[in-house]
Amino acid sequence: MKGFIDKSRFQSMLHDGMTVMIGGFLANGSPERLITAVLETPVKDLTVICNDGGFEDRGAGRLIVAGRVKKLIASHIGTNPTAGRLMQEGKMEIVLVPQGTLAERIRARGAGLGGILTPTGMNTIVAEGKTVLPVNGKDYLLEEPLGADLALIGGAIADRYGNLAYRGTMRNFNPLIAMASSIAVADPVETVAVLDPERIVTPYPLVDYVLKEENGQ
Amino acid sequence: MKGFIDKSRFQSMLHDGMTVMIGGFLANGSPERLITAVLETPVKDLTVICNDGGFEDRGAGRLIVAGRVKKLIASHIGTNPTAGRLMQEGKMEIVLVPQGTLAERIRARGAGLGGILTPTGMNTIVAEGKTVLPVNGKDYLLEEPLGADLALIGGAIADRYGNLAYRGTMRNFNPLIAMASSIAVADPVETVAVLDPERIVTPYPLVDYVLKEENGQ
Amino acid sequence: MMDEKAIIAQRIALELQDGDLVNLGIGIPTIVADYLDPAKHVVFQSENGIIGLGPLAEGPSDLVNAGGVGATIVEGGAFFDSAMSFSIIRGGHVDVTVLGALEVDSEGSLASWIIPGKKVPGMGGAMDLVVGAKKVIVAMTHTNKGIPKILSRCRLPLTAYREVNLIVTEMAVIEVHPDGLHLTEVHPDYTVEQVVQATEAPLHVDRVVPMKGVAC
Amino acid sequence: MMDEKAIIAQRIALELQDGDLVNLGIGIPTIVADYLDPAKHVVFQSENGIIGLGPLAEGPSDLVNAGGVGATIVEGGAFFDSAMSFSIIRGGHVDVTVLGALEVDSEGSLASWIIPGKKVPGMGGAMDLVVGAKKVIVAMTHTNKGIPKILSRCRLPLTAYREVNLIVTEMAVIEVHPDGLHLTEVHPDYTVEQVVQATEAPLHVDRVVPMKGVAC
Repeated sequence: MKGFIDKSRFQSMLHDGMTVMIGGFLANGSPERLITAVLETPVKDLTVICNDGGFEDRGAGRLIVAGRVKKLIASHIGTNPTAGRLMQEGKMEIVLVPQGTLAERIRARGAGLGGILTPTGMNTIVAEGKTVLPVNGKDYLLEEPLGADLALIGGAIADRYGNLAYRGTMRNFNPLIAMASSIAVADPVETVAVLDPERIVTPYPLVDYVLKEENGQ
Repeated sequence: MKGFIDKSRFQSMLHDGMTVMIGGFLANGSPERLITAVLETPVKDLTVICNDGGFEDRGAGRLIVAGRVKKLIASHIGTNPTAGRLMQEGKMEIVLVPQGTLAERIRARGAGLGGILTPTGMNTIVAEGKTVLPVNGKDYLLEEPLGADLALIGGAIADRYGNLAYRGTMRNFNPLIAMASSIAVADPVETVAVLDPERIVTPYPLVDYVLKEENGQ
Repeated sequence: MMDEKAIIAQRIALELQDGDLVNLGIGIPTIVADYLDPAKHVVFQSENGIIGLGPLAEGPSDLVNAGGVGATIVEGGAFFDSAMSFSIIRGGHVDVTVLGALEVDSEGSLASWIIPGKKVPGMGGAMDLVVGAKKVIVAMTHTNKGIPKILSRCRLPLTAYREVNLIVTEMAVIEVHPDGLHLTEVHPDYTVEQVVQATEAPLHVDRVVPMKGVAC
Repeated sequence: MMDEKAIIAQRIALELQDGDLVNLGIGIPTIVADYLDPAKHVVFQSENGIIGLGPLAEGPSDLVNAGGVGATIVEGGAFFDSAMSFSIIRGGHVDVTVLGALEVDSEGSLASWIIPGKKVPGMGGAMDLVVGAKKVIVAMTHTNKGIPKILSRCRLPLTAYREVNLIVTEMAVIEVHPDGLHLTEVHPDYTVEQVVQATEAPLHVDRVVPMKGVAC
C-alpha cells in the first residue's frame, strides 16, 4: 500500500484509452466515489471490464451513459438500456463473457496463470475462434487471462494498513480485480483501525491506494 | 453437510486403493484424529495427495511410515526420511509437484476446470511429457486437475451447520481439498455455534461430514 | 385459478430435495422458493456470492440477490467472491439450477441469452450454471404467444449444448432423455394432445400423469 | 568475525527496500530478517499462508512459518489458503524472494531441489517463487567445500531457467545480466582473484567494490 489519497491524486492516474476494471455486481459493491471522480475528468475511450453494465445511474453504467467507454467486457448488460443501444449503433464495442469465465480470466491474470480450461461456452458462439483442448476425454475451452491498467475497488472495509475485507455481497469481483491490475485503488464503504487477520480478503501489499473518506479530503 | 459422525462411521468409508487428500503444511493443520482413525483400520495401498510428507510422527507422514501409502503426490518430502527411503527402495511411488501447481491442480478439480496453464516448471523435468502452450508469446505448462475419493480436513473451526473457518496458518490446503473430493470429512480443532458469514471459508454444503469432538463420541 | 408463473414455480418446488444446494435464476425461478415445503431444508446459492440466500429485504441493502434486489442471508449462510461462487457452480457442487429460457430442444440444449440483432442482454452466469449444476430445470411458459419454444433444434445461439434435464411449463412437465423428450405430466387444464400441438419437438407420451402438486 | 551465514544474510538485508513484500526461504534466507534496518517497513510473506510473518514463537503454535516452526503474525497481517498464497507468488506480487541453491549458472538458472539417486527433498514452493517474484536472490555459500557452485551451466535438474537476478555468498555479490555474471562486490577477507578461482562460471570483473555493509 502506497498510501491514502484524495480524489485529485486519483484523477491524475487517468488517461484516455486505458483499461479499467470496476468491481460490483449490478452496482452492489461498486466504487461510486471513484466513478464520480472519473466522470469529473475528460478521460475517454476507456476499455471497461466489469461483471455487468450496471444501471444508467449507478455503477459502471454511469461511465457508459456518459460515452466514456469504447469497449465493455462484461457478462450482462440487460439492466442498462443505453449499453444495448450504443452497441447496436456501433458506438461501443461489447464483448460478452460468461460470468464464471470472466471471474476465472481475471483471477488467472492476478495469479500469474497463462489461462484456464473451462467447459463453459463449449458448443456455443462463445467458443468461436478459441482453442479447444481435450482433457481426460472431455473438451474444454482455453480462456486467456484478463488484466487492466487500473482496478477500481468498491464495497470494502479498509483498515489503516490498506487491508481490505468486504461487506456482504459487495465482495463479488472486487478481490479479483485488485490482483489483476497494475494499479489497484480502493473506495471503501467503511474504515477501521486494524482488520482481523482471519477476515482480510485482500492483504494490503496487493492494494496500491485507498481513497480517503470524504471528511479526510 | 450430511452430519456429525463418530470415528467408526468414518472408518467405514475407507477402502484399499482409494485416493485421499490430506490437509496440512508440515503437519500444521493436519487432521490428526482422522489419520489415527485410518491407522486403526487395515486399509492400505492408498494414494495420498498432500502438500508434503509431514513428519514421521505427525501429519500424513504417519501413514507413510506405517506403509499404507502406495503413491504420494506432494511438493516436498524432506522432513520425512522414511518417505525418501521407501521411494529409493521402490516401495512407494512419489510424484513431486511444485507447491503452487499442486494448489492450482486441486483447485481446478474443485472449480470444474479442465486444467490451468502455469509458467512454473517450464524448462525443468517437471515439464517432461506435458503439453506446452504459448499464450501471448510466453510458454506455459498445461497442468491437469487433481481430485480424490476422500478429503481429510484439519485445522478447522466448525459450526453446527458444518461451515468451516480455519485457524491461523492451518488453512493452507484444507479449503482446496474440501472442494476436490467426492467425500469431504472435517476434523475440527474447535466447534462453535454459528460462524460469522464473512469469516466462513468452506460453506457447509461443500462439507460432507464433521468428526465429532472426543467427548461427543 | 393460479397464474402460469405460480403453476410452474409450485411444480418445480416439488423437485427440490432436503439438503439440496439450489441456484434460482431471475424471473419465474425466483418465486420457486415461495412454494417450498417448509419441512424441507433447501439451501439457496446466489452467484453474486452467497450460500444461504434468504427472503427479500425492504429498503436499501448491502446484500442483494443475483437480480440486484435487496435480500437477506439465513443463519448458517456464508459470503464469498465471484471466483469462489463459480467454482461452486462449475465444480458440480450445486445440486439444482432453475432458470428461464427462450428455447429448449430435443437434445436438452437451450438458448436464453441473445436474440441476434434484436436483444442482447448477455449470458450472465447462465452458461456456467447449466454446465455445472447436477440437475438443470428450465422454467418457462410453454409457448411465446402460441409459438412453440420447445423445439427439435434451438434456432437461437445456444447457452449450452445438451445440459437440460427437466422442462416445466404451465402446461406440462417434460424430461430430457438420450432418446428425446418424454412428456411425463400434463396440467389438468390441458390435454396431452394440446401439449403435443404446442410443442414443436417430438414427445414420447407413453407414461403421462396429471401434473403433481396441482389441486384439482 | 562473522560466520558465513551471517555475512550473507546481512548483505542481503541491504537489498530489501521499504514497502517490499518479501518471501524468505528456509536456512540462510530466514536469518536475513534479523539484519534488517528497523527503519525499513518490509513485509514478509510465507507460502504456507501469511502476509506479515513475525518473529518465531516459543512453544507449540497454531501458526508456523514455511519451515514448520512456530511463528507470529505482525499487526496488519493476514492469513489465506495455499491457492491464494501462490497466486500472490506466481502473480508477481512478491517483490523479492531469497532462497538457497545447490547450483546457479551464468544464465541465471538454478538447481535446488533434487540430487538424482541421492537426495530428493522436492521443490516445495521454490519453483513458483523463482518464476513469480520480481527479484530473485540466491543466498548460498560460494562453494561446497571448495567445489564451485556457481557454474557455466547447472548440472543438476533445474528449479527454474533464467530467473535469478542476484547471487550473494560469503565471498561476493554477483549480478546476473543477459551477457553473464558480473562480480560487483567482494568481501574484504577475499581478493577478486580468489573469488574468480572459486567460481566455475566466467565473471565480468570490471566494476568491483568491497562488499557493502561489512564493518572492516
